[in-house]
Amino acid sequence: MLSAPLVMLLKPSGLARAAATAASLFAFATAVAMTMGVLDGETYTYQMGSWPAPYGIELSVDRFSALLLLIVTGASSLALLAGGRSVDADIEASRQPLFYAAWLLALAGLSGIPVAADAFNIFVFMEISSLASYVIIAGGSDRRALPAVFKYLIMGTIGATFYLIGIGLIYLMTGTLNLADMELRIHEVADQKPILVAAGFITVGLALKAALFPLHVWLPNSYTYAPNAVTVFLAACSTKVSLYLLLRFDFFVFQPNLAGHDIQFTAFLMPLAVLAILIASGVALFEQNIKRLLAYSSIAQIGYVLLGASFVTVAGLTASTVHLFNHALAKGTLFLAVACLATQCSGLRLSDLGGLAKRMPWTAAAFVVAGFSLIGIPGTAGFISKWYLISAALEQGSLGIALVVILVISSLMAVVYIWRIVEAIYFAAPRSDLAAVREAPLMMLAVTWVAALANLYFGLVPEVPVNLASSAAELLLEHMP
Amino acid sequence: MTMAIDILSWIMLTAGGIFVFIGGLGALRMPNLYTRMHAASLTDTIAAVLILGGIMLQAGTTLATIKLAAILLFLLLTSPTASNALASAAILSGLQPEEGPIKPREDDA
Amino acid sequence: MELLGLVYYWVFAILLMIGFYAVIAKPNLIKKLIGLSIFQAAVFLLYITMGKIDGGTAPILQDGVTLYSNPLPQVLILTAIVVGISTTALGLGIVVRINEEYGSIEEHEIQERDRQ
Amino acid sequence: MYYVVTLATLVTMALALVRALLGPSIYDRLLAANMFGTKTVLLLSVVAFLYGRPDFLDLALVYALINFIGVIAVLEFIRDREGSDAKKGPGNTAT
Amino acid sequence: MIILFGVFLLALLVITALAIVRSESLFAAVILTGIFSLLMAANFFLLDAADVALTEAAIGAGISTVLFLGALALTGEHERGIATNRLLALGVVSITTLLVIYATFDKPRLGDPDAPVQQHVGPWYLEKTAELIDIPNAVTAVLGSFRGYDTLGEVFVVFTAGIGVLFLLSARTGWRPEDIEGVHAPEQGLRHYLVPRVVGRMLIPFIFLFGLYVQFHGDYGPGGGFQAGAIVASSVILYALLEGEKRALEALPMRVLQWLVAGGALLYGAVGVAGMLLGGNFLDYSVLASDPIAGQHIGIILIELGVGITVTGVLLCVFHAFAARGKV
Repeated sequence: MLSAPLVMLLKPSGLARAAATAASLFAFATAVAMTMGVLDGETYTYQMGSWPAPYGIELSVDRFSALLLLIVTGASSLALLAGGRSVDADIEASRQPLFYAAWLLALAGLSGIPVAADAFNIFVFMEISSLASYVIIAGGSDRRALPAVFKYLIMGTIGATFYLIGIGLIYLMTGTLNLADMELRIHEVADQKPILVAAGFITVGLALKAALFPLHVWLPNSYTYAPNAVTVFLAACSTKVSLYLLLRFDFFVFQPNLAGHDIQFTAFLMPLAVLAILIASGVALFEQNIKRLLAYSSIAQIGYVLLGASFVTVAGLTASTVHLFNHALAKGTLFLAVACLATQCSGLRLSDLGGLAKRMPWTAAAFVVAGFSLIGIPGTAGFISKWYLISAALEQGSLGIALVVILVISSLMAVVYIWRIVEAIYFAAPRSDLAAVREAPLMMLAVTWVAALANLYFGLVPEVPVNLASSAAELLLEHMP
Repeated sequence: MTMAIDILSWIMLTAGGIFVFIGGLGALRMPNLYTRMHAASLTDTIAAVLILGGIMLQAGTTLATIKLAAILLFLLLTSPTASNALASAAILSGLQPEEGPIKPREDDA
Repeated sequence: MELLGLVYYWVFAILLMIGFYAVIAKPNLIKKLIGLSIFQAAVFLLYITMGKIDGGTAPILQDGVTLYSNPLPQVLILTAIVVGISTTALGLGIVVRINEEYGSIEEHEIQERDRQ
Repeated sequence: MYYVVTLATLVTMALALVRALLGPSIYDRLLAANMFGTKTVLLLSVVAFLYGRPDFLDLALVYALINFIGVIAVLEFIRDREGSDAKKGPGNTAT
Repeated sequence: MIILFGVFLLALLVITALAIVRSESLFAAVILTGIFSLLMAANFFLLDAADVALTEAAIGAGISTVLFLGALALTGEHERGIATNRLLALGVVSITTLLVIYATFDKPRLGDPDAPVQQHVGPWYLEKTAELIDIPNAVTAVLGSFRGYDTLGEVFVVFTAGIGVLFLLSARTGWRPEDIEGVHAPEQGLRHYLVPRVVGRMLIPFIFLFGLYVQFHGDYGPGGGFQAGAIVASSVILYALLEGEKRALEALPMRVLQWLVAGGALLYGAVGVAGMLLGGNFLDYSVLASDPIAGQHIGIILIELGVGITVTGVLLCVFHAFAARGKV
């Protein structure tokens, strides 16, 4: 019964911000309630139309999906609470109802994916969320948003279609679409070619959606030119949901059944993850626009998550799930702070921001806190996940040590690129044209600080996400033979 | 009686098939737009009448016959209309029908 | 006959290839969308093909017929077709806006105009 | 006997397709497309009987309808474009 | 024999697709896309998928051609650039294709009754449709009831697209959806084509009726909300083409269309919630009436209606948005 409210959310019909925010908060509350329940070891299932599972469509919420729901609804609520002013700046009032309707649809799509237990249903919700994301990204006032969105649309559709091909091939061999049922039935045909190819298609398709390293080209521009509030929302959760699906498919459906799949999985993903971390951090080092800088940093962080997953151990998976959560938090806060900056300044290049800290001390401070979390300074949430990641890497023996070195290098790179922003904001000579700039609106600031404090809170008291993540990791690995 | 209807319907179907084929050939081989249109639209109409009529005879008096009649009516209305609109659009755009003996053009070789 | 049964799958692969090629290689945005719809149509063909059964007939129940093709893939594809047209419509909307802002629907021209 | 008709229709469809590919003018392509549509309608009606499921004739009806709308839409488009071409100068309709 | 016909159609399909990609005139490509869709639909029909063929014809060949043309009218019709990164494309594409072809060798042959697809869930639907829902069209039953949630999702995909196009095309110029009415020059439509106008006027009510027939006959024959939505929308589009945007919008103003878009989706959701309120699960129609089968009937008819309304609304909104954009 609990997932039904999420579904009902799907019904925006030309409503304004208040309704959107209320709906989003309601979903967040539901997600929190479900997380509490899930932490007690329950798994919620709900059968649409009362038809039994392999025939009807089933929804289910377990520990892994609860975490995702928390991220998605939380990010949306924060962004909506904070984003009012920022959206006003980007979009004329007459178009706002349409914008918020699309926003809610994106939220519904993104939260519909983790709760779905049916492969095709996931496709449908994936399309809802992506179409809605295209719309809200295109809301940006910069004309470069449009080609960026078009590229995203093309790549996103290819990704989704690949996924559809994969599902089709599996269905061809097993005759079922329900994930749990698929896991059982795939066993008999696991060694046949279509299944292998299907695994390939699904992995590549979802990797495309998740902006995994060589397939990330759509991401930086989309994030950069989207309206600021949208960036907060999507940066925190859209790629995360695809990552979730990737892990879920690989561990639930393929790992238990395909011989040697774990080795292939590691061999395929680990180098990509390492490359993603290094190259994307490297690009971020030289980037001038801070939104784009943070977008590249997101690509690197996706690399971290996959690196953890590619160990195929409980520790590694715990690390990646915790990192999913913490990165969403840190990146959400950073983009919130950027949104605050954007309400007051004309441009978002580093040179536009000289000496802003004097004018907007609170925003700047929140930015620094979140930046620390991204780097992984002890006491912040980012530290916890990096710590787990490093200890998981160390379990891997000599290879692990090399990986730790890479992690350290990339953290140093993160120090550098965050420092560049901090330097610009705090130490650069104040620009004369910024003299009139004042602090961001109170509401935005308050929300930004809630998020920043959450970074600190989860850094000092990490039990909740870690428990959730480690039990999610155990859940994933339970399916291993 | 059924025998006669059967034979009649087969004849209609076969004739329809032949007309369809001739129309296709004409649309492909005729030298310019208007002659091609002539071939296509005339045979379209007669072939539709023959084939659908043939099937109708086979179907007897059922719901299917009514539907077939509806399709036929529809085709008879739309097909010539489309051709007419097409031709008038072509003329308006300045594509004049050629007069006199027609020389084959290169693209039809 | 054995191989004939696989022809459908091959055609699926070829269409997939054609559509995919158009999406990647063609610089014209509308052409990309057309390619995308061919690409998706190929997948539809895959699904429908797998639902077919020898001697079966369309899954609309009728007295005296016992063998029907599988309705499920058809349902999925109905959904997928509608999803496809939605994507196309949205894509076209974006293309029209791009054309308004940039005066072009060619990828490289758009990139050039952004550099200016 | 249905087979003969089906075969003839299929071959004609192929011929129409060739015409659509060759062009040379838009109107030729349009003519071919229209012809193609009508042939599809005939094909479907015949195949429906071949399958013994005459209730599928609805489909043929839809095809006829869609075909008509398609042709009209294209004509409207051409007219529109020529309207805008007239301002710019003589239009070149051959493609 | 039929399979040979199918293979023949497939060959035509491939030729058309190649021609589409090669053709330099986008306009020709769009016409060919229409042909491609018709061929595809004919193929679906041969493969026993009547409902899908109907949808592909109505949506693929009809609506999407119209939309592409609408977009072309606003942009250019010639492709100027040459293909870029052709080698990369060929590489990626060939790898994908080889993978797919590699996968085919273990696939069950076409129409094999022992294939896993035919074993597990499929037959269950066929049996239970007669028993639990009691309508002849199994596709409608699965679509509407067994997998009703998917269909709900799909309605929202359409809904999103509608919102998206309206949102995008309302940018900048200060144009609002409600403004379309005012911006038209009076001489619209195919004025100088007398014959199509007369015939078209005769046909429009008929098409409209036929759309309704497809809508409500969907339980018994091929058809249902999507197809009906597309057909009804195309009848209005035909009206707009023949009589001009302005007249069409007078008959069905944009505001009404927006209500249709939202209303259809809401109707669908409301049916689901009604099921919940009456003690069942979301989208459980059995509780809508005292007799579960009657409840299923009511539920399916209502949700199909919701689907039809939304699809009509969205397609028309999108069409008008494109058509009006050119005239501003």
